[in-house]
Amino acid sequence: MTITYREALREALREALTEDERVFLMGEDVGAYGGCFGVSLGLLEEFGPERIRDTPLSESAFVGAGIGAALGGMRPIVEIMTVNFSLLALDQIINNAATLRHMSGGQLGVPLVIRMTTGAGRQLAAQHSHSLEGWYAHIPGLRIIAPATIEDARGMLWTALEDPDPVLLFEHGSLYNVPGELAADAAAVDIDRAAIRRAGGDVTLVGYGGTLRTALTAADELAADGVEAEVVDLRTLRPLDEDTVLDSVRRTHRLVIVDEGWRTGSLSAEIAARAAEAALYELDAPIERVCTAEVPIPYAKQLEDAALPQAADVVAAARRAVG
Amino acid sequence: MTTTPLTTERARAAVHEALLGIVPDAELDIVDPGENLREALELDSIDFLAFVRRLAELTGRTIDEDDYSRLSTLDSCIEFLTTAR
Amino acid sequence: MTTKHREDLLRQMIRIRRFEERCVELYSSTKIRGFMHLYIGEEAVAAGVLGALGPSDAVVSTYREHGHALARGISMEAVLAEMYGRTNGCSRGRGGSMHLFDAGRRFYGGNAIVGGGLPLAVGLALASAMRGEPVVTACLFGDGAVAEGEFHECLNLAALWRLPVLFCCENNLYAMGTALARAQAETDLALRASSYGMPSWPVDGMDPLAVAAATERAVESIRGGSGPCFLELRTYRFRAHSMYDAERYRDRAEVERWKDRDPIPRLAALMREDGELTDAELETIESEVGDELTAAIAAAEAGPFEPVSDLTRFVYAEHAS
Amino acid sequence: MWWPRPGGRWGDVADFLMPSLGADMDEGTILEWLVKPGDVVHRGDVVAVVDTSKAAVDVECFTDGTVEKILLPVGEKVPVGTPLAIIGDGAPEPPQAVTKPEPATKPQPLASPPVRTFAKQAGVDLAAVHGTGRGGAITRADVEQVLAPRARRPEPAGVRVSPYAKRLAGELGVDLATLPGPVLHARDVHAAARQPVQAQRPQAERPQAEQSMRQTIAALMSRSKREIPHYYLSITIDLQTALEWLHEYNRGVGVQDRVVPTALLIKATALAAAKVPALNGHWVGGAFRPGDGVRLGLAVSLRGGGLLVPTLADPGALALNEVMRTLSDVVARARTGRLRSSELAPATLTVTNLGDLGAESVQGVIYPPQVALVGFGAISKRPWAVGDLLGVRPLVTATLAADHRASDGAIGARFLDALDKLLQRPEGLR
Repeated sequence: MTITYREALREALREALTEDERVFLMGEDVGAYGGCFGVSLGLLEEFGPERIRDTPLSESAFVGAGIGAALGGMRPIVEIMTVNFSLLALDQIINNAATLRHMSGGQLGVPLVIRMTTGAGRQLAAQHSHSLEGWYAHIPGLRIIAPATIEDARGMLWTALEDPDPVLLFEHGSLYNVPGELAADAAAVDIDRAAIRRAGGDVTLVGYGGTLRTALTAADELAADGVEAEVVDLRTLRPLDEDTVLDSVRRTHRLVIVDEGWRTGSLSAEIAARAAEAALYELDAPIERVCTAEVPIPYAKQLEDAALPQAADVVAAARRAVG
Repeated sequence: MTTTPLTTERARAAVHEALLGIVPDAELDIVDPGENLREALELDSIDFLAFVRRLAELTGRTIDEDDYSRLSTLDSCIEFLTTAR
Repeated sequence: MTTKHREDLLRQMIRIRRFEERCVELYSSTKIRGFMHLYIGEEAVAAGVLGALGPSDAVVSTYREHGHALARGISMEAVLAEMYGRTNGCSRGRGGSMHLFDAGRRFYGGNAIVGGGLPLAVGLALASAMRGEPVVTACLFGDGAVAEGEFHECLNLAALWRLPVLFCCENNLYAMGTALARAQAETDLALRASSYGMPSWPVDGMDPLAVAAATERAVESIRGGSGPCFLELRTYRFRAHSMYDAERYRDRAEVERWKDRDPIPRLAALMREDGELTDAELETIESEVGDELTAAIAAAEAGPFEPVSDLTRFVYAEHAS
Repeated sequence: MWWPRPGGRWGDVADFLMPSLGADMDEGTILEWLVKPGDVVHRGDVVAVVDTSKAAVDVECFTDGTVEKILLPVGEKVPVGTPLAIIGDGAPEPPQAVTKPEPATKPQPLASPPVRTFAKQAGVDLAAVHGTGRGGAITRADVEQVLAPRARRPEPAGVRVSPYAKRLAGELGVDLATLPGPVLHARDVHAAARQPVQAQRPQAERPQAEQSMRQTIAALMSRSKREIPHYYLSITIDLQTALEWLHEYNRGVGVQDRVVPTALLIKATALAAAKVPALNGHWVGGAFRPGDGVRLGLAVSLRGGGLLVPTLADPGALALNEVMRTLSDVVARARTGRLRSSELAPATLTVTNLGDLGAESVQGVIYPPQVALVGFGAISKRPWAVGDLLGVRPLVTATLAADHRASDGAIGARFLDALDKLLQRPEGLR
């Protein structure tokens, strides 16, 4: 059946709410409004205000309350409207969710899922276009996942809810309307491994979330020139599935990383560093990175496009690598 | 299909062109016209097949596998091409 | 209030006081490291509030929590070994003085970010409310937290959702070195809490009997489903913010004035007056506390260190083992 | 604070030590003593003011007693734990044990600070360097002398080599110094390893790089013969059926689609390799690593001598006409030096076909890290027993050279048998 990324997420929420009475959804405008991006539309009517909780604009309080409720035996799903607003809850996510297990010597766990929208590309300007998932991926104690496909949008939530540790799920804003095929029996998927979305022997393109599409588009263009690109979808940003990426590099000997985060101190930097640490003698060309320009995301379309990684940039980087 | 036999000059030109397509720097002027081409120019079976293809294209002649033995030297090639079928 | 109850409060305060006095010594000799925030002077709050809670209630505390932990029933050994960084510490030596935890006693830390514990308390209360359990979550924090956004977000959310939270603000008049009046336009904290639509009242935090009575009343109301309550416990710390400081921010005479209201001699005197305590009985309490402390120090000293090979444990859940 | 003094009277006398007054305090300075010898002190009394570099802090003692001696004067900075005063019961101080002087440390070798820095950066222990300078001082040249033998052979000046290319060069025995820059990639190394000599042009005109390719192949083949215990097995295969079938096949297609017998041999070899995977792969790090699919290296002889070994990706999976098309294409491009990077990928098994040069059989040298090489001699008509009669048949001798570390003779025999069977049923190779 064909459904959109948004509908896949909603189906995942609906299943979780139906299957596990400990699960509830809480966040700004998730109920009466139907979710800022329409993901939770209709769930209030179906599950009621106890389990679909509209919160005040108090990110720190409701994210922290999610942590507390998880400590108290619930399985909360907290929606933060966008990653930008998650900065108001950074204290709770990093000082509490990520640390409680360790600080307590393993006594406590925080089985919490925090969903949020990330990414640019919709002319939302500098305060609504960040890709800060790489920041969160810096933090031990968190698990960071980024569904890029319909199947993952449908299947990752359940696995995340089963995880005994806090999971941050990043939904790229440009994906909500993307339609795709979903098997009728689609079920939970693993959140441990990266996936090879396209096989090829000449160059490895690494992307995730919103940049997977960029990488795949670039791979199509490269194929027309006889360059076969292998496209790796990271899926889980922490812990990184280094093996899948490096195995691919061992086959292709060339690595191009596509990251919507800024280059400096980014996830792309991390992957490049790991390739250099563990697979230097497999590299037949310098690692290429295609990242967002080092600028707050501007509003005007042509400027925003120029700031973000485009398929053409990826093609050019891959060509440089292939030589 | 029958084709008009070629003149000797045209046949020689076609053989030379076909061979130079395979061995660009071959010095055909110093190849003995009676010497085995495959040995003189070190043509393997794949090269030879390529030569046959080019020759067929250039002259419009159908060349069967059974004809290969008639294409062993420069002279025999020309004779083959200038002989009506 | 029964004699037994008063004696329990007195004994609890003495335990906390003597424990921390030894901590000073152990810190000076580098047995205890890191930051250590002493509670001396504020014992009436720990004894009164924690003593009024039941075992299924939850507690969220701050980094000045030795007293809270001891009053919650965590052993001296477990607290001290934690400060020694040993595996018999209540957080296996991974938390230290500021991060004492005991899941079994529903003691959720040990939060060293001012105001950071309030959202946890709201969430714990949300869980118990959704699960229909008659449980109160007590959240202890200082006057400094009132300046944090999380304080206001959480009081609002708890009141909005009528959650069973007991907010206990230990107002010791200083956020580290910043006097309340230098940080807050309105220094009546109970008044400010009441603006969120919850019952709020100030309590003499130097009087364990008053603290106990106020807490019992609040807990009863919360357990009855009326939503959160707020207690402003007006108290004072006799020692520096963290181990030692030059105390340039307050007058020594002020400290001396508050010491006159020291809750331990105050309650002891009251009990003597009422014929509930003899010198011999007090001596017995002191001696029992001394023995408990001596044993705790020995156990902490003897506690094993976590092997460095286990460094990265407890970052994520440990599956199959 | 109180601390029993080593050698002192336990319980009676203790050192008052510089206390730890905060997490970031490592040392402190006495600003003021609030007591003097002879003063009686009690637990909790403030006895001194200490500067922690952050603030002046009153410090207390933790027991009762009499100050016997102040050990540290005001103004001196000492580490936490240093004795500051002796506090006891007022009795005279016991005689102090004479402390032994610290054992003399090993004399430092004489060297100037820049030389020390240089040696440190270069990881050279000066103690191990012989000084030739004034008074036996170690000079920079002395350090360089130690370093010289350690230095690796320099890479060609101005040429950048990818790490992977560098690794491959080591594995394949290619001397990078012989390859032209400015940037060397894996494909250049593969090409060098497979392109020993291009004999088309007269020797004298050959560029330096090409001459050295002879050296390269020499190194690779020497390594192979040095490291690989080769064993050889041969089989003579009757190609009558195959060639008759091929003749019929070619009759049915245009000249553009004709297939030469080599294509049949290649496809059969690839299929046989898939059936006997122990010969298809690499010997790496002391173990056999089976190939991920069959990638067949094809030794292409160059006119006038020389050799290129382009890689065909899994010819066993292609239709025969596809194999032929690929073969024609690759051979043509190999001879014009236009191979693609995918055709220079490492092969898992190599085929050499010297039949066109008339040789009857080929006992080849394995390309490391591969573990086998299949050589086909000329297809020629020879006497052959057919039933109980003697016939004349087109025969080919296939010889397997295999690495005895990775396989045994029985495996090799199985491979040749599989090859024969495949060629007896040519319609299966279509």
